[in-house]
Amino acid sequence: MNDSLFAASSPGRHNPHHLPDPRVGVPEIPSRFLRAQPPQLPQLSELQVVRHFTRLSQLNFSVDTQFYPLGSCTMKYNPRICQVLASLPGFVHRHPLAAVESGQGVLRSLFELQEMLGEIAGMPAVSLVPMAGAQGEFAGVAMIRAYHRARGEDGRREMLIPDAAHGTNPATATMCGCTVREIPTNARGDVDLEALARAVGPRTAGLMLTNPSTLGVFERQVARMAEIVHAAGGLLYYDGANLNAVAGRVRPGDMGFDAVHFNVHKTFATPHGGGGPGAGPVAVASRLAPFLPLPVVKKEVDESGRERFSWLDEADLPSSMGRLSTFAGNIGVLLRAHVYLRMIGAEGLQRVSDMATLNANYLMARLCAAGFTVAFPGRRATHEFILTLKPEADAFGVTALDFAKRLLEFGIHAPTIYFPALVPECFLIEPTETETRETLDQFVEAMIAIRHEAATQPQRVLTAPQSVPVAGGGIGRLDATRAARKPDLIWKENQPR
Amino acid sequence: MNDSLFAASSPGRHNPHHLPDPRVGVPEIPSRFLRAQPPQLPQLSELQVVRHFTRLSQLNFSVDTQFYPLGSCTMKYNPRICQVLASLPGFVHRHPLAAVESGQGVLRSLFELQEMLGEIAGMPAVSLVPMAGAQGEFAGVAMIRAYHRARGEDGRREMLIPDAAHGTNPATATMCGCTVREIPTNARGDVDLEALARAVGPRTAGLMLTNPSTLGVFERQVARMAEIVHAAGGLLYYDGANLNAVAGRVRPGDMGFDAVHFNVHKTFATPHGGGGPGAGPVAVASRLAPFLPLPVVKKEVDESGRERFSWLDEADLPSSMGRLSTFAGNIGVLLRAHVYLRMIGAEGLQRVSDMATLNANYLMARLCAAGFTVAFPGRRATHEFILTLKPEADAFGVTALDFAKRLLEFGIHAPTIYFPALVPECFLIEPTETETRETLDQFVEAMIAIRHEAATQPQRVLTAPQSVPVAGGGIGRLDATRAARKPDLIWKENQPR
Amino acid sequence: MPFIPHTSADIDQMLAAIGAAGINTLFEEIPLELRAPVLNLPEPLGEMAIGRLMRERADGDGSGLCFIGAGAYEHHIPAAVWEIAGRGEFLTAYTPYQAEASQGTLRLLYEFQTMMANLTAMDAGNASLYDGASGLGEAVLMAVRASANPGGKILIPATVHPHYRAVVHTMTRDLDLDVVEIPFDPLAGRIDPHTLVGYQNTPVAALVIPQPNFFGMLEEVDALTDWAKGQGATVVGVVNPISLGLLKPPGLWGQTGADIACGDGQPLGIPLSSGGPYFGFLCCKHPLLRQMPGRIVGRTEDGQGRSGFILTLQAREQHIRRAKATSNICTNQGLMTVAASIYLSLLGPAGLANVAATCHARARSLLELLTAIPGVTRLFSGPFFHEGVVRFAKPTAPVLAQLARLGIQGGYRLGRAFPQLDKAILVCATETRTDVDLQLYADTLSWVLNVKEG
Amino acid sequence: MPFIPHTSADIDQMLAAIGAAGINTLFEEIPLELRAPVLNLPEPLGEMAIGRLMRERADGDGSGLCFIGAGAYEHHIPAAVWEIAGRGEFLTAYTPYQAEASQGTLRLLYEFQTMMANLTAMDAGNASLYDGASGLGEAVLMAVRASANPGGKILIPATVHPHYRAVVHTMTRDLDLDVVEIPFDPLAGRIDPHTLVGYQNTPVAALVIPQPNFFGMLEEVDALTDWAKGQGATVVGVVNPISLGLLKPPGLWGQTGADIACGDGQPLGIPLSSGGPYFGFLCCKHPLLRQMPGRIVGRTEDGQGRSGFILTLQAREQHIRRAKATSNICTNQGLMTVAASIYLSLLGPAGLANVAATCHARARSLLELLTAIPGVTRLFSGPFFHEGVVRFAKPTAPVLAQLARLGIQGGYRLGRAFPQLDKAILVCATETRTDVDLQLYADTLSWVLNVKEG
Ligand SMILES: Cc1ncc(COP(=O)(O)O)c(C=O)c1O
Ligand SMILES: Cc1ncc(COP(=O)(O)O)c(C=O)c1O
Repeated sequence: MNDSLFAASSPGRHNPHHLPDPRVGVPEIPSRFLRAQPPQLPQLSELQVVRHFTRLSQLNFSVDTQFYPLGSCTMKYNPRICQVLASLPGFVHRHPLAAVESGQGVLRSLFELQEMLGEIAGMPAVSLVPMAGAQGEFAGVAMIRAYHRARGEDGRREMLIPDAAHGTNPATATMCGCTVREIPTNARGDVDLEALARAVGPRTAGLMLTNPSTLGVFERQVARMAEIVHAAGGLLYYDGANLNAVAGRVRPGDMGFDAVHFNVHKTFATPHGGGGPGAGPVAVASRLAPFLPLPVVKKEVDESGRERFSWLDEADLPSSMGRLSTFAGNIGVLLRAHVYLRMIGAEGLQRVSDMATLNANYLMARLCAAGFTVAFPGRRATHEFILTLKPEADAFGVTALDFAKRLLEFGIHAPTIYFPALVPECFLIEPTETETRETLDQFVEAMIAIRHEAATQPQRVLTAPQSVPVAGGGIGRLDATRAARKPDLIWKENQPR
Repeated sequence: MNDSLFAASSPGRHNPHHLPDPRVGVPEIPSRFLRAQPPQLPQLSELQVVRHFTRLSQLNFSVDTQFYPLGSCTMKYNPRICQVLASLPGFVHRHPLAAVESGQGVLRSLFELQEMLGEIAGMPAVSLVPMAGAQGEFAGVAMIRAYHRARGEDGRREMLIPDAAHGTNPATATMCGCTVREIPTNARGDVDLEALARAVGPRTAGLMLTNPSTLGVFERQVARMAEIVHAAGGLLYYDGANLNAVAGRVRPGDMGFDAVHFNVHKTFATPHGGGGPGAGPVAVASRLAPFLPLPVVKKEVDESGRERFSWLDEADLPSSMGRLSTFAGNIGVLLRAHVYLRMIGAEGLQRVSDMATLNANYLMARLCAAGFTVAFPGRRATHEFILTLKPEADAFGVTALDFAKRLLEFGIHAPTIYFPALVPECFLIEPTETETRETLDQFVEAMIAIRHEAATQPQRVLTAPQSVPVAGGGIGRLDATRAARKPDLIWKENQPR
Repeated sequence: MPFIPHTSADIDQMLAAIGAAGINTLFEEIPLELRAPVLNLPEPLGEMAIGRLMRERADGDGSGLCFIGAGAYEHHIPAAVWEIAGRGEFLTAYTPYQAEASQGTLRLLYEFQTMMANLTAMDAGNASLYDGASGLGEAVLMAVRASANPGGKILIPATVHPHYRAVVHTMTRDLDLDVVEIPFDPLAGRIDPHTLVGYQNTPVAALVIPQPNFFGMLEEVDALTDWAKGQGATVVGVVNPISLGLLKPPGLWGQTGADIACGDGQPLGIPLSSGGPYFGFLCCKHPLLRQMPGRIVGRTEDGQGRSGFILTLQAREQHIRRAKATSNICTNQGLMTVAASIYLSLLGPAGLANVAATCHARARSLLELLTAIPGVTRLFSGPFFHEGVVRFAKPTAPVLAQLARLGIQGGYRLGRAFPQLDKAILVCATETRTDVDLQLYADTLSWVLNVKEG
Repeated sequence: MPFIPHTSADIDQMLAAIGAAGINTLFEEIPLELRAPVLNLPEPLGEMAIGRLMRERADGDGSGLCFIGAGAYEHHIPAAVWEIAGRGEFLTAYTPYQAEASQGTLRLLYEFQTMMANLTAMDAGNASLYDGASGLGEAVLMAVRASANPGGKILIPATVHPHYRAVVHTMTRDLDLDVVEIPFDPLAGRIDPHTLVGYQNTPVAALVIPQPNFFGMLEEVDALTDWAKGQGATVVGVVNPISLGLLKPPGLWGQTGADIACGDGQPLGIPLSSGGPYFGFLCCKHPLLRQMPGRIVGRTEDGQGRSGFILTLQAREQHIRRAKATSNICTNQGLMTVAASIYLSLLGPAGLANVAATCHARARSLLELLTAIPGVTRLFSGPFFHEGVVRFAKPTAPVLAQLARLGIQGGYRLGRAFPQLDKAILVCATETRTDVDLQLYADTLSWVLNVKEG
C-alpha cells in the first residue's frame, strides 16, 4: 500500500455532512487574528478516509492478530468487554468539570480502583492521576523529593538506579532535579549489594527498583536493599512495569517500598493503542500519602449510609506534589482496568501471574532444550526471560536484530531486543498468560528454523524481512540511519511517494 | 493464514466469564430429551477467538478496503453513521413483541421510510417486510397472483421475463407457482417488443423487468411495454436492483409499473455484510395495496395532534398476501436506509444517480478509448456497463475469468463476470458514485496492463491469482470443480488443514 | 453532497472525456415524458443533526425488563461478538463470488456450517436463510422435494410458532400444497403422538416437529420422528439453537434422526432489534444435500495444494438454474452468521450448556413465583425449556398494558393466535434475568392483579 | 479464569517440560517472608454481571446540556472516527518499535505530524504527549533548553488555563526554574503587551502565549511574539486546534512566528470522558527539532527503495539517552492521534473552518442571550473565540448547583482560580449547541436567578 493521504487530496473535495452549519458566515474578528490561508489539510471523501485508515490498520501487527512476546511490555489480551463498558455514553460524554453529582458512577468506579490498587500494592494511599508509567515515576520521585524537603532535607538529590533499569528511571530522576547514581548488577542478575551499601549516604534521595527486574529474574535480596536504603534515610521507589509476574504473590509494600506505579496498560490489560494511552497510577506508604498528586477520589458516607464521591484537591491536600494533568488523568483507561480487576478478582490475579510465569518458564525450558543460551542460567524465569544470541552471532554472523526481523516474516512479533543493554545480543521474551502452549511451541519452531537458516543460508536472515505478511505485501528492512541523517518528518508537495 | 478454528480447539478450554451461572445444576428434564454428548463446538480462549476472526476478516476484499466495481451490486460506501445510529441501545434491545408504546422511535422512523420509498417509487403504498431483493420479488409476484385470484382470474400464471433478467426473477416466479416465458433481447440491448406482444395473453400474470436492465442500458420502450402488458390484463413488476442509476430521475410508478422492490443494500447504502442481511421493501400501485405483505406501519393522529405508530396486521388488511418473516423483516437494516435517506434528501438522491452515471460513462469512455469493446456501442451507460472481452479471448486465449482473477492481484475486486449470460466474455462494471475519478483511472490502467500481459505473457494472466494482496499472503486460483465433485462442507477431525 | 467525492473540476473533466455537454446528456435515453418531478423528501440533515434526532428516538425506545420470548430471546451477547463482527471487512464485503478475494467470509461460513451441523447432528448446513419462519418455509419445500410422497400432506403441529405457520402458508399457497395443522393436547401443550394415527392411511410428505415448541414444552420427538419415518415422510425439526446445548439434537431423534433441522439463529449472539435482522439456519442429512436451498461453502485447493474455500454446489441456485432452482434466495443474512460463529466459538460446549441450563432454571423460578400469586395458574404440565404458559383470572390485555407502563414487558398474549387460550400468556426467562428481576415481576404482577380488582 | 487458556492438561505437561513439581516451584526464588496474604479484592464478576453493573453506573452519569469548556470541549465526532480508530490493529499494537510490523501506526503518525505542523504552521511535530497541561510543561522545558537565555525568567500569563499553570509549576519546581506569572488586563481579559515592559531588562528565557486564552479572549499574539523574540526568548504558543481552522497559526505570529506550538488535541475527535484520555500535541520550528521531547516518525526506505516509516531521532529519548534525555516520556497517547488524524482528514480545511465559525457564532449568541437576563453582565470586551465570562449578581455556586439539578451544566466557576473574578463564570458553546439549547439555558438561568431572589 503506497498511497499517501495527501497525494489523494483534491482541491475542493469535502464532506458537507460534516459542516455543522453551512450557513454560518465568517466571524467578525479583526483580520489580524485570522489566518490568511486555510490550513493544508487533506481534502478527501469519507470513503477515501475510511479506506485509507482501514488499510493502514491492516499494516500493523497487534495482539489481536499476532503473537507479540515483546519483553517488558506485557502484550496480553485486552478484553473487549473492558473497551465496551468504558465507552458507555454516560462515561464518555461527561465533562470533567461537570458537577460531581453527574459523575457518581465513574467516581465510584475510580474509588474502587484506588482501593483495589492499594490492596495489590500493600500500601494505604493511591492516586490515579499519572498518565503513563513514566509519569507515575515522576510522581514517585517528586513525592520523595517533597518528603525530604518537608523534613528539611532538600539536599537529598541523588537517586540510586541499577544499571539494568528502564531508561525512564534515570530520565525521570533528572526531570525531578536529581542526579543519577548507577548501581551495577552481578553476573547472576542481582544488584551488587556491596556497591549499593557504598553508594548510600546523606545525599541519597532514594532507590528506584524494578522487581522482577528487567533481566527477567526476581531480586531476592530486596528486603536487604530496603534496609540499606532506609537506614541511610532514603526512600524506595518500585517501578511496577513487571508486576504481571508477581501480582497477588508478593506486594511492593511488603517488600519495603515506599511508592510504586502500576502500568495498567501492562498488568491490567488495557490496550496499548500503538503507543498509548496507558495510565500509571501510584500507590504510596503512609509517610508519602500527604504528597500524592492531585486530584484523588474521596468517599463520604452520610448519616443514612448514602455514599457520595468527589475529588480531593489542593485545599484538602496542601502538601501535595501538585497536578500532573489538566484534569484527572486517563480516566477512560482507568475504567478499563477497573472492569478487568472486577472480573478477575484476587484468585484470578494470582492465576494471571502463575500462568504468565508458567508460560515464560516453559518457553525458556523449550528454547534451552533447543540449544539456545539463556542469559541467567540457573535462575527461574519470571514472566519473562532473556536469551543471549551471542553464540549465534559469533558462529553465523547473525545478530539479535536479524533474528527479530526474520521472526516478523513468520507472523510473530519480535521480542524486545538490545534491552537491557548489559546482555549482549539480548532477546527479552515475555509471552504473557493469555497465550496458549501451542502458540509458544510455534515460537520455538520458528526460532529453530531461523537458527537453521542462519547456519545454512545466513543471507536469508541478514536481509530479513523481505516482506512481512500484512495486507498489501509489506515492506523490507527499513534504513534507520537514513531516517535520522536527513529527517523527513512531514509530507510535502512533490515528495516522492 | 492456515489455522482452523477446530484444530486450535483443546478439550476443557473455556471462558468461565461467559458462563452466566456456573452453579446452576443439570436441569430436571427426563434424559430422553437430553443430548448424550456435548455438541462438538471448538474449545478456545477468548484471545484465540478474537485473533482467529480478526485475521479472517483481513482475508476479505471489501468496500472499506478496495475498489469493488461488482456490476449489479452497487458496492458503494456504507456510511458509518448509519451503522452507529441503527445500533443505538434503544433500537437494538427492543423485543419485537414489546408494547408499541416502547417503540415509537423505531416505528416513526420506519413509517418515514415507507413514505420516502413511496415517493421515490411514485407509488402510494409500501411494505418494508421483505428481507432481500428476492423476497421483495416474491412479495410482488404473490401480490400479482392474489390480485388476479381476487378478480377470479387465477388462471393467470404465466410470468414474462426478459432473457437478460437476474436469476432471482424466474426463480421467484416458479416459487409463486408461475411458469416462466422468456422474452428475447435485441442487439441494441432492448427487449424485443414484437416478441413481447406475441407472448401476452389471457394466461399472462405479468411482466418482470429491471430498468435500467442488467445490460447496463435504459429500456427506452418501457412505456410501450407497460401498455402491451396492461392491455393484456397483466401487471408489471419492477426489479429495483438497479435503481441507483435513476433514483430521483425517473420513477417506476411513472413508467407504468404496479409493484417494485428496492434493494436497500444497494441503492440505500446499507452494507452487504459478506452476503447480507439486506432488505427488499416493496412499493405498489393502489390496486395492489390491499395485498401488501404484513405487517405495515400505521400512523394515527389523535385530537391533540399527537402521533402514534403501530402495526397493521391481518385484521386490518384481510386480503394481504400474508407474512414473510417471523416479525417484521430486517428492521435494523431498514433503519440504516432511513438514516441514509434523511441525510441525502431529494437533491442528494438525484446527485447519487447523476454521479453514479457519470462514473460509469467516464469509465466506459476511457476503456473504449483504450481499445476495449463495449457490449452495446452507441448506448449511454447507466450506473454500469458491459465490456465483452471476446476480442481478447480470441486474440490471446485469455478469458473474462482470467482478467477478473488477475485484477484481484492489483488490489481491485473483479467486476461481475458471465452475467448477463447473453454477452460473451461478459464484464459487468459498476463503479458507483462514491468512488473518485482517480480510482477509476487506476482501474483503467490495471485493465490496460493486464491486456498487455495477455498479449506478451498470457501465462501470467491464465494462472492468476497466484497470491492476492491480503494479510497472510493470500491464495491462488481455487479449483471449483474439485469443490463440487467431492463436497467437503464441514470440518472433520483428522482433516488435512 | 454527502458521500460523493466529485469536485466540479472532476465533473467537467469527466464530461469532457465522455464527450458529453452536461450531466443531463447522460440521461438522454430516458424519454422526456417519464422524467420524475422533484421528489418530496424531507430536507437533508447533516451527521450531527441526524445523530441528535435518532438518539432522541432511540432514547424513548427499548423494552424495559422483558419477559417475552415467543421466537426472539434476550441473551447476553459477549462484547467480543460485535466488536469483531462489525469490522469493515466483514460488513462491507459482498457475497463471496470471487473466492480468492473472500477467504475470510468463506472460511468463516465453512466453520459456521460445521458448528451448526455439529449442533444439530446433521451432515451439512447452508450459509443462512432470512429467518426462522421463512427458513421453515424453505425447509418444508425442500422436504417435499425430497419426500417419498411428494404429493402427500404436510403436517404442521399447532405448537409451531403461529407466525412460522403463517409464513409457511404464504410460501406454499400458490403451489397448491396440502398443509395440514395438527392440534395439540390441551392439557400437555404438545402433540400427543397418538393423534397422528388419523393420518396413518394418507400419504404424508413431511412432518414438522418443533422442539421446544411454541409454548416452551418439549415434544416427544423420538416417537414423532419414528412415526413419520415409518410413513415415508421427511422429518423437519424446528429447534432453538441455544436449547441444543442441552437437548437431544434433531439428527439423533428416534431411530434414524430427523432429515432436516432448521430454526432461527437469533439466540446465538444477535440482538433483538425489534425483530430483525436475524437469520435462519438449515441443516440436513447427506441424501438431501442437493435439495438444500441457499449458499453452501466447500473446501477445495489452489494450484499449489493450499486449502481454500469456495461457494459450491451452485447448480441448485437461481443464478445458474433460474426457474428450476431450489429457491430464489440470493442475498441471505451473512453478517449474522459471523456474529453467531463468534458467539459459538466463545461459548464452546460448556458455555452453551450453561446458558441453556441457566435459562431453564430461571424460567422454572419465574413460573414458580408467578403461579404463587393468587389468580395466576400454570397451563400445561411436563418438561419444558425456558418458556411457559400462565393464565390470569382476568383479561390479559389490560394487565400487560399496565405492566408495560411499569417498565415490564410481561409476556405474549396467546388469545389471538389461540382463541382457546384466551386469558393466557406465554412468559420467558433467559439467563439474563436475575432473581431480583424475577421477584420484581412477581411483585408487580401481584400488585397489578390486585389493584385492578373488581 | 477469564482470559487464560490453560487447561489442567496443559499445565501438567508444561510443568513436566520445565521439570518443576508445581506452580509454586516457579516462585521459589521469592523469599517466603515476602509472600503476600490472600488479597482482599471484590468477588469476581462474569461478563454479564459486570456489564449490568457498569451500565447502571453509566446510566446515572453524563453531563446533561453542557456549557462548560475550560479546557475540554464537546464537539461532534463523526461516526467514522472511532469506528476506525477502535479497530483491533490500532488498539492492541505496541509502540512501533519494529517498524516493518508497524507501518500502519507509523505512516499514520507521519501523517498526523504533517497535519499538526500544517495546522500550526510549524516545521515538525511529535507523535503526542500526555495532554495539554503536561504538554505545556514539556514545551516550557524545551523552550528553556533552546533559549538564548536559558537561565532567564519563564513568563506565563495568568490567562493561561490555571491547571496548565499548576502542572508547569509541578514540572519546574524541582528544577529551580524561575517561572513568573504575568497579570492580565482586568477590563480586556487578556495580556496588555505593555505590561511586558517591566521585564525589558531582565533575561527572559521563554514567553508562553495562549490563543484563545482561558477566558476565550484573543491575545495580541503578534505584538507579544515580537516583543519576546526581541528579548531572545523562546515563544511558546498554547492553542486550541479547532480555533486554528480560523485563527492565525502560531508559526505566523508576529514577524518570525512562535518557536513552539502546543495544546490539547481533545477537540479533534476525542470524547470528554471526565477528563481523559486526551493528548498533547507539540510542534516546533526546525532549529528546535532535536530539543523536542517524545516520539517522532520519519520517512525512509527499504532495500528496494520502497518508502517506509520508522521512529527516528531517538537520540533524544530516554531509552537511548537515559538520564540525559529530553524527557522521560515513553508511552504517550497514540490511539488518540489515530482518532485526531481521522477527524482532521474527514473535516479537511473547509470542515474545520466551519466548525470553528459555528462555535464562534453559537458562543456569540449564548453571550447575547445570557447578558439580556437582568443580573447577568459580560466581563471583558474584545474579540473572542467560543468562550466568554459572565458575572451574576449572586453567588455562583448555588446558581450552578441549581442549574445542574435542572440538567444544565452552566459553566466553570472562576472564583477559586481567580479570586478577583468571584461571582463570574466561564461559559462555552460549541457547534453542538442548537438555538433551542441556548434558549433553554437562558430561560432556565433567568428562572433560577429569579426564584432564588432574596
Ligand atoms: C520497566 C519499565 N519501566 C517503565 C516503563 C515506562 O512506562 P510507560 O511506557 O507507561 O511510561 C516501562 C515501559 O515501557 C518499562 O518496561
Ligand atoms: C438485478 C437484480 N435483481 C435481483 C437481485 C436479488 O436481490 P437480493 O440479492 O437482495 O435478493 C439482484 C442482486 O443480487 C440483482 O442484481
